[in-house]
Amino acid sequence: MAVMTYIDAINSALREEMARDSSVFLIGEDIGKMGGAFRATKGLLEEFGGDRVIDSPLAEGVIVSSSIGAAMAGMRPVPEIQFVDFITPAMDAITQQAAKLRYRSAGTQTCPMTVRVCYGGSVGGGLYHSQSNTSWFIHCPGLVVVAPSRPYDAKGLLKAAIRDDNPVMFFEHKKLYRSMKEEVPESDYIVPLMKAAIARPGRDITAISYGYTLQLTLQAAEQMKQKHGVDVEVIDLRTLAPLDTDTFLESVAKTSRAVVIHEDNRTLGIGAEVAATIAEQAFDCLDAPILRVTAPDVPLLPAAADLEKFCTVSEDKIVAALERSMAY
Amino acid sequence: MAVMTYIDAINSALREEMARDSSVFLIGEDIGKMGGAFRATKGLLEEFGGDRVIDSPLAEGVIVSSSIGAAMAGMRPVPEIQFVDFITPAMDAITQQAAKLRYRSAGTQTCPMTVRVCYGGSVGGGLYHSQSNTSWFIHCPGLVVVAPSRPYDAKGLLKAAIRDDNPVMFFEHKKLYRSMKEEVPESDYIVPLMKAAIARPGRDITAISYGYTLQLTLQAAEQMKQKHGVDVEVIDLRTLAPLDTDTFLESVAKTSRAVVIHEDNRTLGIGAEVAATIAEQAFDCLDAPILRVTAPDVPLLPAAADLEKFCTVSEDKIVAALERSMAY
Amino acid sequence: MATTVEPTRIAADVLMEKQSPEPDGALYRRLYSYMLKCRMVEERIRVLYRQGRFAGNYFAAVGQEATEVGVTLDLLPEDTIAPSHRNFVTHIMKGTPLPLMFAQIYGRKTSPDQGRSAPAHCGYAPLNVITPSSTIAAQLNVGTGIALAYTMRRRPNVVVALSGEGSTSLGFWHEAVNFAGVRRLPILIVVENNGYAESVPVALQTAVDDISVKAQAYGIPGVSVDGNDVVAVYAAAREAIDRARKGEGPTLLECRTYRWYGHSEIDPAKYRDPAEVAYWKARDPITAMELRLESAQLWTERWKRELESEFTREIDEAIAFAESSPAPEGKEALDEVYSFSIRERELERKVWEPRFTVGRAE
Amino acid sequence: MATTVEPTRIAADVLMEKQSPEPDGALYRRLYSYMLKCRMVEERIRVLYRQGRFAGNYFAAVGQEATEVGVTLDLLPEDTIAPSHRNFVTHIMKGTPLPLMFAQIYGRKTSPDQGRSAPAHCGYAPLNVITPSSTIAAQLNVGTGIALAYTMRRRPNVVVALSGEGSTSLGFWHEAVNFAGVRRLPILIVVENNGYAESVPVALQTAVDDISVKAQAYGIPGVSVDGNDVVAVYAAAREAIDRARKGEGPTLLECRTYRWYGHSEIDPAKYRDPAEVAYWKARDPITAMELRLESAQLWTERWKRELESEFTREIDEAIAFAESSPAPEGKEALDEVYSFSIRERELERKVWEPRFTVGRAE
Ligand SMILES: Cc1ncc(C[n+]2csc(CCOP(=O)(O)OP(=O)(O)O)c2C)c(N)n1
Ligand SMILES: Cc1ncc(C[n+]2csc(CCOP(=O)(O)OP(=O)(O)O)c2C)c(N)n1
Ligand SMILES: [Mg+2]
Ligand SMILES: [Mg+2]
Repeated sequence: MAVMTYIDAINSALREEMARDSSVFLIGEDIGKMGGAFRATKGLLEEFGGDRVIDSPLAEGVIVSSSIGAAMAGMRPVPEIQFVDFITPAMDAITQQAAKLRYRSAGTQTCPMTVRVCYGGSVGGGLYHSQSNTSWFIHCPGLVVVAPSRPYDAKGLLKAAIRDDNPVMFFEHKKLYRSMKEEVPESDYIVPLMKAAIARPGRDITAISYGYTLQLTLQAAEQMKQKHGVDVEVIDLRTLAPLDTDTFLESVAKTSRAVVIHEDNRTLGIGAEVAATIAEQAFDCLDAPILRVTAPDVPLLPAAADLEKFCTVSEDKIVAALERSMAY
Repeated sequence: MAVMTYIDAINSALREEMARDSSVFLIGEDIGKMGGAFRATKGLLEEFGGDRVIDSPLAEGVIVSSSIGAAMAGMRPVPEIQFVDFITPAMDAITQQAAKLRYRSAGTQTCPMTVRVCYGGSVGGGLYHSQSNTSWFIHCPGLVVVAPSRPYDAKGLLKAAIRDDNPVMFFEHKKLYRSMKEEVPESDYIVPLMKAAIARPGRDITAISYGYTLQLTLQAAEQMKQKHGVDVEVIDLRTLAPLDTDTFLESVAKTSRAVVIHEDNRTLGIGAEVAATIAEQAFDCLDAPILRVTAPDVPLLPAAADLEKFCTVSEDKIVAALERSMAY
Repeated sequence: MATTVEPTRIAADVLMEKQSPEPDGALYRRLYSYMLKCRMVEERIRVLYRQGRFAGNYFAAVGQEATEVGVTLDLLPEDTIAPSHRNFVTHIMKGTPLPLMFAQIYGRKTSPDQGRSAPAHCGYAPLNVITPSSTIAAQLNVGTGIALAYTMRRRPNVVVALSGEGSTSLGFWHEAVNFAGVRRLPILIVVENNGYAESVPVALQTAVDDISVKAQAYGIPGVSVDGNDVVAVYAAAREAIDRARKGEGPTLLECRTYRWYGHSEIDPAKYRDPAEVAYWKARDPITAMELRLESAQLWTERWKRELESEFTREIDEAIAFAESSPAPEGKEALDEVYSFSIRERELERKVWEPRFTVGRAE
Repeated sequence: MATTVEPTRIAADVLMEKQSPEPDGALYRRLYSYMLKCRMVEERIRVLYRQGRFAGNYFAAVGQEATEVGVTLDLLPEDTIAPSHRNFVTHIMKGTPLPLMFAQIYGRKTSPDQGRSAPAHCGYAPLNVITPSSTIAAQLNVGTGIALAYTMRRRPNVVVALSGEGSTSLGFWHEAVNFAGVRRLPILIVVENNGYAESVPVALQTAVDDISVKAQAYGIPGVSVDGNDVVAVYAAAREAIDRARKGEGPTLLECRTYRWYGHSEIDPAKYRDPAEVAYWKARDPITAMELRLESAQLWTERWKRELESEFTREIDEAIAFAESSPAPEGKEALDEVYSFSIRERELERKVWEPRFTVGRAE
């Protein structure tokens, strides 16, 4: 065990998987000599050489599409998208090539690729360094979408993703990169994909989130305990697609109340899918409306501090929603 | 009045708006000499000349981004995307440039542009000529997303879109192009954006849809009347973003039951947003779970007839859901 | 101002001299017979389409056979073809069994894609044909990744990627060729310039006359050849492929040719001048090769008839196989979305009941 | 194989002769003083950043002033600049008031974007500076549309679009330049080749030595100039702009230069050789111009000091304006998403009650 930040955990997962399997390689902008915009790939060029840590041209499309081809040819590429805000050039590669390859070849050609994507706000990054757009990929069958909320999961899920035979979109929250530390095994382990976690057990109300807002939700849960003696069960979705619905449905069946929290825009954020699933499959369990705590439907995130703050989810906003639901 | 198909209605809207306003121009692949892959722009090159009906290079990115620039400079461009399946090269232009231009310039630079997009399945088009992906754009504040279900609306909404000062994604269903006709005024009229329609009034249950499946929903409603004497209120969303929630919430407040129908994938299709909105804002009105009738979460649409049929929404599938809800 | 560069043009006659790898002109006869087979397969598919015997659409390369055949002859099984919508017949060149190809046209369970994609959009994994999507230039991009894997694995293999001149306008095309140039990938980038992208003439795609000039933007060799001269195409492709195998990087090869018919079976191609069509039909690559072979005493009417009846038999058998093959079952639409099954998830949506009352008033 | 083409290089000395549109070297003195102003503004912004007086980040073009100034001097108000992340100082050239520029840096309500985007990402509508997004090459693409509108409206205006050499790898760049070539748009495409895209050296971006060679792929003129020689840059840009105004189409202009500091204020730029940095600092475009002007008796220390104090005063005032400007209020985040307000929609989410009982048993 070692105390690691989220970025350390990512770095260590990459190093271990590269050492374990010679078909794993990295490609992306600035990932070599510089070690990545956030230093996720620090030291890997030196350790594994320029053939396996490729500083690519500034072209997200071919970063991903060349990875797809390499994956078809037996490699396990791990391309990096520096910011999700710049993923648009790779939209075709991801959604039309990678996601559909297995399907359109009836399983004869596949794409074991893990696209690492840095996302998320609350860092004053402004409109083009704060986006949280996971929905485009959740709405694309064939992709696995993963978004860890803590260092332990970041390492274990990334290792699982790299070994998985499906194209995985791996969302790393930039605010989490260095804002929290925890014990992380230095030995080999994985955290299973497609499985939500009960981040905090509780009996009174279910709060569902992922990524950075999962941490805020845990804080809000603690506040609810202190202030009102309310036991909040916090579900960490971890994998956003295909969604592990059973875990949160089971929780709502127990608590009868649900609040979904995410920092992406409200409309067709993952909260919509979670709420719709509950409203269809656990309707009889519900004692209160399903609430969503999200960013408003504006371009995310404006840069000026007050504008950003207005748009971001906070512990207080989550508490307010939990209180509203409990009061219902 | 004239009896028109949906494609005639589109053509007539384009012709009228071009005649009315010299800043309106068209750009896209094959829209000139050939009159468009589906002949939506037939005759317009001859009538308005090559400066206003531009056969572009095969490059969706610059089709849209050049339109954005032209819009900033006072024009009202109407770019065409031949199939939504090929919209990926324009993802940056649409979501990062057009959608956010007004916002990031604090209202000083704007983008009055209407992107016409052909979408939809049930025509045996296979994986790359059947997609229905409206969600990416609904999940992008700054865009107006419109999807008419009938010739009358196709013309009136397109004219409204072209005159609107926001970037509009205008989704035209290829199955509807020639499969229905109705009376459409030859004179000037518009159908307002951002306003759902009650396509069929009813008191027992609310069915919410748009586009081609709206027509199937109307048929299903008729079947429910004949078979069970059940009065289905059918809501045509028409504009998918920003969503007119009041119209369907008001309906659900009356009927207490809701079924949402769309041909896009289930996960984070518009049905998720509609259901989540009802579950949050009309929870007390509900007497039954909110059901969704959608495509499964697989790449849409496989080509072979039985595969396609398995994935597409049908009148019978809608009836089954309405019956299930009524029986609850 | 940059001057215009004349791309190298290879005179076929010179090449007839230069290239004689096989005795008795066997090479030339093979080029010819493959062209004939491609033509016959596509003309038959077109008949089947008009008879309504399959659904969907088809993009015939009739008239372009010299290119389809010339750039793909004699690839190794481990080499990859990255085909576009118009290159279905390159399957013949790679060795995909004809019955499977016709099963694909019919969208049957026995086809490489089991009826999922459009009629002509299939790959073939055993022989490394990439399963294409429809996005123009996409296979070229995916192809760069396969070429990258070849270099990483130190394999002496190459990728032959095909697309039309329209593809060169897309950003994807550019990103791929640039990447191939930077990393000197073993890939042959073939641009079949048939003058039109659907209805759009090449003059509206690009302001250059020779597509091969574009190679200069990427620091790679660019060659333009008469795409209706199968020997010229073959020679140019072979040279590029040989260099790629030796680690000398990619080549851009423009083949100038023409499609006889519409963009697809539903396109009457009214945007073209009939005189232009007639001009190109008179330059039929197959007839041209017949004349050439005949003058070298490598061709007879009789041999042609033998080939024709052999191919007809093969095609008939393939069609019979396809027509007797089962259609995929509806539920199979749920398979192969992921490495794991989603059938249960999609078919049985569970409903939850309240587990216990939490003891709060409503 | 295509031969490599030597792009035209313009010797600045020749140009000093050729270009003398203004008496007394006023033109040269203006070029110089603008460079000085740009430098002073950016160095001050960097100080403010290190003092923590604004949030976000900044991308200084220090070292590249000859290019920033040379390609944008004397544009008409109706002409458009399409800036990238490194071209904030081109606002000075277009005439955006300095106080507004600093308000932008501070993210204040008084700035052109009212605090929405990153510090240096603003446009200015009254003088036709496009509000940039961060997507590399995006403004160039949007710029083609403005150029298209100019041609449609028969206006004699031009667009000057700037981006770095890294941008040329992106598909967007290609689609835009190709489109400009096909439609002969009045646009000057400036590529500031400063050798790096963040940490990535140009050799990993492209296999060509001269970015201007890429113009050949699009049938447009391509020119490479010493981007640290403001007169050479100005002359090359002016020629291209004049041609564009006359309807003679676009030009690709490569300016070879170097950024003195990191990619942004948070980048220590350890990926560069200190000797390389020193080499380029010795080629400071401002010092070079001083020497040149001095030898033509167009420059004195005193004049420089006058300029410096004038600019310092302007900058101080601009900072004072910015610092005393209000920050935007939180709720304003809801404004200008659409042409209509969404405040009500977002702030008051109504709740519906059952309208009446439908008379069915539960
Ligand atoms: C990105 C994209 N846009 C549009 C289309 C629709 N489309 C299919 S083929 C084609 C024309 C292709 O022309 P070209 O590249 O010259 O190939 P050819 O058909 O002539 O062989 C178009 C526009 C597509 N498949 N992909
Ligand atoms: C599409 C896209 N990918 C990545 C980035 C992140 N990014 C910002 S600037 C930059 C490097 C740009 O290099 P260059 O074009 O040479 O311009 P320079 O910074 O040298 O002026 C990168 C990779 C981006 N803004 N857009
Ligand atoms: Mg073509
Ligand atoms: Mg650079």
